[in-house]
Amino acid sequence: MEEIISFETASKAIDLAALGLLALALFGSIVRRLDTAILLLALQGVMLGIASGAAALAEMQWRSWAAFIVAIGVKAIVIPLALYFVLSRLSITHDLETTISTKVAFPIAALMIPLSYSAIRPFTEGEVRAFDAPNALPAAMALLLLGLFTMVIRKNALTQVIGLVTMENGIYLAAVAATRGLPFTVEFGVAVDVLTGVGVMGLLMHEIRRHNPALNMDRMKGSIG
Amino acid sequence: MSGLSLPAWTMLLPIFGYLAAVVAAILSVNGKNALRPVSSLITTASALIGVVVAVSALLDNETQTLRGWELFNGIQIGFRLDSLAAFFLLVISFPAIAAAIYGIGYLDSAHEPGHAAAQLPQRAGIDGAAGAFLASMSLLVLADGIFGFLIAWEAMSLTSFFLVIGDGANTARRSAAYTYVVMTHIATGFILFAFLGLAQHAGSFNFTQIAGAAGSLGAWQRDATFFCALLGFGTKAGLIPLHIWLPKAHPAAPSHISALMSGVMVKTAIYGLIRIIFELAGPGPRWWGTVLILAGIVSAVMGILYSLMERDLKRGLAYSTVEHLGIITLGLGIATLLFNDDRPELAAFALFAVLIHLLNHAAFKSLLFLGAGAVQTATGTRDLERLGGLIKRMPRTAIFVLIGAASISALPPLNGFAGEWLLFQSLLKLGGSDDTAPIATLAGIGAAALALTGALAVACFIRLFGIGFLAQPRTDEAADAHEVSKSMQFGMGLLATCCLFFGIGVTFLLRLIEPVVAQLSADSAPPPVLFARGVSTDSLQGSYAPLFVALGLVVVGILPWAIARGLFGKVGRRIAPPWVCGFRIETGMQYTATAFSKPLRLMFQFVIRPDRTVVIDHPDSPYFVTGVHYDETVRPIYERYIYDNLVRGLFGFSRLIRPMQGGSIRAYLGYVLVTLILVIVLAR
Amino acid sequence: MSDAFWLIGLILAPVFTGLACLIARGARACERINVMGALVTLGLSVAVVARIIKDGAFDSVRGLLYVDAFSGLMIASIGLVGFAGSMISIPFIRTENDRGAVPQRDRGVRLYYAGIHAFIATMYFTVSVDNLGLLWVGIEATTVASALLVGFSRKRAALDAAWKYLILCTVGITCALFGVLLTYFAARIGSGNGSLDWSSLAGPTGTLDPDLMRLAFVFILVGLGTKAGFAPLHTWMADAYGQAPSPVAGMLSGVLSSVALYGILRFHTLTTMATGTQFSGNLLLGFGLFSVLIALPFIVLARDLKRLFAFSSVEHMGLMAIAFGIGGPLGVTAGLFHLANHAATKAFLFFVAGSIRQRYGTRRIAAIRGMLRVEPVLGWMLVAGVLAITGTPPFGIFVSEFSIVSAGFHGDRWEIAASIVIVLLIGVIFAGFMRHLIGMSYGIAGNNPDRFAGITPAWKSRAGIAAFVPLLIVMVWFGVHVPEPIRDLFNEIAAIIEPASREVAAR
Amino acid sequence: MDTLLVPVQILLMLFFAPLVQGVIKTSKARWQMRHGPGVLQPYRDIAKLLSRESVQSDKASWIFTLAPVVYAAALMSAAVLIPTISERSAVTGIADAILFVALLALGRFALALAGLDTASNFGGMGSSREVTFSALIEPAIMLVIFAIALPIGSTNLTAMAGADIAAVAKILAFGALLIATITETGRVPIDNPDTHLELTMIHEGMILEYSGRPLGILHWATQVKQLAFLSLLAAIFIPWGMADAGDHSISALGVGLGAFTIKVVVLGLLLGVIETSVAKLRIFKAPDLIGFASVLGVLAVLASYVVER
Repeated sequence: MEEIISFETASKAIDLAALGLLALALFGSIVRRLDTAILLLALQGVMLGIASGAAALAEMQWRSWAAFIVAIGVKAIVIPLALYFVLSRLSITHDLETTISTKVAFPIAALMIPLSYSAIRPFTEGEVRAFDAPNALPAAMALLLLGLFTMVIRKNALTQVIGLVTMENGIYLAAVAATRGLPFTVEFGVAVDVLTGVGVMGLLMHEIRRHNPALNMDRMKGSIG
Repeated sequence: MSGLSLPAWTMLLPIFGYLAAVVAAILSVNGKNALRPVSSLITTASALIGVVVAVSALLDNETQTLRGWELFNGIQIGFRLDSLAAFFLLVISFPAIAAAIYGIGYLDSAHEPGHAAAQLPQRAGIDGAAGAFLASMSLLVLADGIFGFLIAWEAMSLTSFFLVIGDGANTARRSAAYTYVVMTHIATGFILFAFLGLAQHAGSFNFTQIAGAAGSLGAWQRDATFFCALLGFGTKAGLIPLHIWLPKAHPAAPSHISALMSGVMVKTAIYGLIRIIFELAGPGPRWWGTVLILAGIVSAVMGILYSLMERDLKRGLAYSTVEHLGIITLGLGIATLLFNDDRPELAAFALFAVLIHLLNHAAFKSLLFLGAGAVQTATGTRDLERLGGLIKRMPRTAIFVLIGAASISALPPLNGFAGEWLLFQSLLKLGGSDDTAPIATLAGIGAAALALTGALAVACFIRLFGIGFLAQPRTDEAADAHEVSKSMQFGMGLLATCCLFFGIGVTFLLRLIEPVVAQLSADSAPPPVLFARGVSTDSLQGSYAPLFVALGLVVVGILPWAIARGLFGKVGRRIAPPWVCGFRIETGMQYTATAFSKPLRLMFQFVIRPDRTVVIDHPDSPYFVTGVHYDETVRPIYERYIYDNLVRGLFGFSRLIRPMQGGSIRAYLGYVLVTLILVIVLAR
Repeated sequence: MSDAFWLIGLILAPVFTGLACLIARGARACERINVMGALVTLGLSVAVVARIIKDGAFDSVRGLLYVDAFSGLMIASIGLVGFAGSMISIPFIRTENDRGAVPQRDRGVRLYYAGIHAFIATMYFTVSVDNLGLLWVGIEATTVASALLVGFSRKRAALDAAWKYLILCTVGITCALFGVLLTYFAARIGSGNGSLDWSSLAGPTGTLDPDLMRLAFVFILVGLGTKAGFAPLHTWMADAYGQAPSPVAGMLSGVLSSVALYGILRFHTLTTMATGTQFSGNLLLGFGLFSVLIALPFIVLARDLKRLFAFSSVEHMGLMAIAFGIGGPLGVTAGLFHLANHAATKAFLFFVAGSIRQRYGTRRIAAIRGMLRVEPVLGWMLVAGVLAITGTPPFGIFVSEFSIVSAGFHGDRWEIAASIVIVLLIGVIFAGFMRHLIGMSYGIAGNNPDRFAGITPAWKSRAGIAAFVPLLIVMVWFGVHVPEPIRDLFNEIAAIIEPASREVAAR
Repeated sequence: MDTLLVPVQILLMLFFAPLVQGVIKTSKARWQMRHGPGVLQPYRDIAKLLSRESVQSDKASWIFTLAPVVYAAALMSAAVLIPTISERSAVTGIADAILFVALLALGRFALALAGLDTASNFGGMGSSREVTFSALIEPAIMLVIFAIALPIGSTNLTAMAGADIAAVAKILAFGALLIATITETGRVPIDNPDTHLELTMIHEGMILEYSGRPLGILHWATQVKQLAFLSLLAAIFIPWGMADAGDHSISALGVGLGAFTIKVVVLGLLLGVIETSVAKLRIFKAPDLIGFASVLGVLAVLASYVVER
């Protein structure tokens, strides 16, 4: 069938979604409360949904729709809910104890963005302009770094999963931005892996809680050296 | 002259023989007790074959090669038996005969815990390792190509490592073996550099091709190669200050192995140096020779000084090995300097000196270690201060050791002096090679150092023999010592005979090794004439005719007694206790080894820095002393100032890094993030 | 039967074995299935490798799978180590089970066997797919599969280790995925159509945008480098290898890290085709040197046997990276040879370590003393293994390290300097190893080592022998002689990894 | 005629040595305003000792018995090497200056072992000091030899006899060799030949246990050694009147003999003077003097090249 919106519009939408994601991730790396962080994660999912939705409308291929479903379904609903569920079961305060103060964390986190832009600019600007959504790739990279950064500064296992999912979102964004998308096998494999990965993490978390109820990663010191 | 002109494959016979010995040892682990000596006997036979192969190769003087197989990336395993290899095969093999035979009796009746070979497995271990050790050494000299060389080199180090550590029962041996294996391994690294540099230039790993390409080497390549080779082989040769493993490791091994390590193994380093300098990387600039000469001087003097300070029989001998390797290096330095000066005929002379001394050292150092082993077997101790009076209790051993001591002290007409005489002559040739003051002074200093070393060696071995074997036993162990078993006597006797014959018949040796020198100095090298009849005043060379000197000594020795007899007739001889100012003579009155070397210790304080500890114990009042303990130990300065700091540095660094692995997952994630960012930034 | 059959079978056989183990009744049955499955898998891998050696690369399942010489090498090592691993598992797990150390008794055993075979399957999958995206999928799959094995003994330390392993590797792998995407974009910019098929990318038609490829390689290197264990991304290794059951640790260290390296090298090739060898080569060289340097202090100060070996893995991954970084036919073949040697040797060592742990009831080096007296056979196996891993003849690693260094000497002055540095570092590492080895094998046996004398020694059971002997044979064999076809294989791979230098290794 | 030179030389050395000893003793006595026993006294002493039976330590072994033989053999053969009446060393082509040093070492080796063999503390002390000092002096001797031998490129004593090298070098070398002589012959200021104070004695310590014929032989050999050193000094530094190596006519040899006698007597007087005029050094001060000899030696080597002949 033929597309509902033009590629240009889709690109615009993806572009905006990318910026939105960027803002969310940046904010997410410094929020104080755990459930807020989860909420932000859900919003990221929504943003991805918008992006992939736009792509799907433009491409009108069933697997783009599949991508859209995954984004909305898994990233915006399932994972946040699962995390919230675990959180409610956890015997911990919903306050996040970050290790470094926000005053320090925020500038560092903010630095990731110009870094990403400077790294990818040559392909999104200038004569070899490969993409219609110039912000998509830089944003994706920034999400990657921000997610990692979140994992570094947060003690709790949940927040680490959140950071991880943020990174995944980055990838997802990049994948979506690749209009006329990746080979299906790849996308499929990626999806399966991510799901099983998160599943295994849940399993381990479940086990770990037996001796580390707060899932505090700093109580996880292995033997030194 | 021409030998048996054996086919090429025979060069591998000794190696296979040794390996057969290893197999025999392994089989005998749980075998019957009667099988004990089998392995040693096979080793003996293989060593004999080795001697035959080597001598015949030297006699018919042609290079034989065996193509092996390609291992990987052009690494070729091949074998070559040229004159140099043959000579070293000889140096390896003839002490091996003695050591193997000696080993039979020694292992039957070794005292020291850990060497006690009553239980078969351990003995099998020692025999097997010894076989592998000899095999690797023979392979080392036969290997044609750096890879075979390195494999043999490492195998040699490892097998000897296992022999040194034995059953590792006591800490001292463990640490000795550890120091040894680590130092030799790191040294191997430098040898690797030297070789790989050459191989890269030649585009081949084979000595033949490398030697072929040596001409086009760049100056700095030569120098780098030489430098690395000096560090690497210098460590194995025990040049000060790279030697610290040597006096630890050599004594720790069973004595017949110590004999092989000290008498033979260290020589492989000289082999490597000769190959590098004269075939693969040379000729180079002058400073090579100078450096070698100076290094040799330092090692020789310091080595013999430390040897003088030792109370432990075998440690003393090990230090004297340092000394002699220093002397050999000195000679090699002379040869190198002259070779690099493009004076092949003079270089040839120096090479003769080096090789002869090397051969002799193999004989008498092995002999002395076997002797030390015999003493240890008979008394259960190696501490000079606990010995004495052994000459009456183990007369044959005493004679053998005396011969060894006289040879190593370079006394005419024994073999030690022949080598030293040639060295002095080559120093003279060096001084004459160009009449500039520096070279002359170098020669003069070298001569002085050699003389000092010789004199100190005399002192050292007078001390060793005099305190250890003469006068009264100082302890009960020494008092009820007994002569050792026949096989041990045979081993020692064999080498003692070598010492005598190498001394008298040095001329024949010189003619035997003529092809070696010719191969190295690329010049038909007539062996130096030791003995010139009929003197024409224009060409008056220094000369030394061992046989005549020996005869002369006998005649002149008899003469005064004959005169006395003729003039005053026969006189009697009474046996009486010695006069000690009217006191009853006690063993405590005898001079101790420590006291004997005291004056020298005082005079050379500034280099050897002895630690003196005097403990005066008095029960209550300081005026009523019940006993005074005096001990003086020598802890080498370089250990104090170099090696300790190195080790400390390593561990400091490690402790510095260790917290990085703190166990905090967030830190780990942090590393990932930082690395990622860094690489991104760097990559742009 | 067609090649495709063998190949698919190779990947499916372990899967089915795993499933069979899962539903099997009782531990013994499990073991039997395990043996059969392992044998079948080994046979298939041999068949595939033989096919590759005989007549080159081939694909199947409509280009989904594609194996060339490089895959062949990996399949061979996975086959060897995987087989040995599943063999040694039998006595190992049996002992653990007897001691009640296996959670949920027989169920735990079933899960274990299912786990290792799934793990093996994922590794086979990774090295035999054509599409780089699927390659990524495979590597992530190995992580997921092995994470549970690492945490097998539900102890706290094990779980923590597993968690670290999972998180770090997933993070890394996510970065790698981004790298894959960038590669895809690079392909699109370079040649209009975006594809991730190796056969087309590396083919003559494949053109990639150099700048973007460069960035892509950075992410790939850091991402898969985490998995391969380059310092400073190696941090999970010590815990994971230390806590994983020794057979698993052996497989992780022996082949899994090499599989990750395999991934890196595929992209390395693409990058070199796009930007020339310098860029990615130097990165590899840098990471390699740093890894060897970082491994040193931990080896010197190691307290725990398996952690010691873990850090030695860091060192050896570093050496391989250096070899490939040096590049050229010599460097690459040397690196590949080292990869093979390391697989066999390190697996051997970990299996030995496992036996030691079961014998002494501890992994503390200080507590393991006088092995040559207490347990001579095992003791000599340890000695042999350590000597082999530290690069002493007559073992293969000596040859490969020698070749790496000599390759370095054929390079420019930086590479010469690098090889000099690594030789010295290796020397010091040897010193560290010997210190531990002498203590363990010769030291005076303290605190009653006979406490655990009762256990059935792994190295004496038939399965144990079946595990140790092949590894030992390979270790020694490659030390004295490398057969012609294998050398050709290496040269072929060298031509694949560095198309620039297609001529066979010089001399 | 040449082959006859060997026995002539041996007999000359053997029977001349006590005389020189006598000369030295007499000159000492005269310088000390004593009358002295006369120059022939050493002959009488030796004769007396040779005719006496000997007493041997019951702790000692055959080393003790053999030592005097080896000692005498070594030193007397060493004496044979030195050119005396002719510039030609009696055994040219068989032995050279280096062997001379080695033979001294051989003698020392034998005697020091004997000293240790007696199981009394004096012997050990003597040996210890003996080997110490000779270890220090041997480099000096070798340096002197090289100072002479390097320019002429030979260690053959015939060639070294009256070799023409730079005067400066000769003087320096002479100084070094003189000190060496004093040390090796155990004279003041290094050692005191006519005391048995345990604090000072070196040579006497080693032979303390000897008596009768062996002691006589030892004394004799020591005197031969002393003569050998004196004739070495003479041959190298004051070669006047020696018969040319070429012609050994009776006349030439006669002249040589005369010259030789005069030279050694003069040198003996010189030793006497030194022994009277300086005080004995503390035993651990002696090394400084001996070290000085080595320094002179090095300078001699340098001078023999730097300074014009």
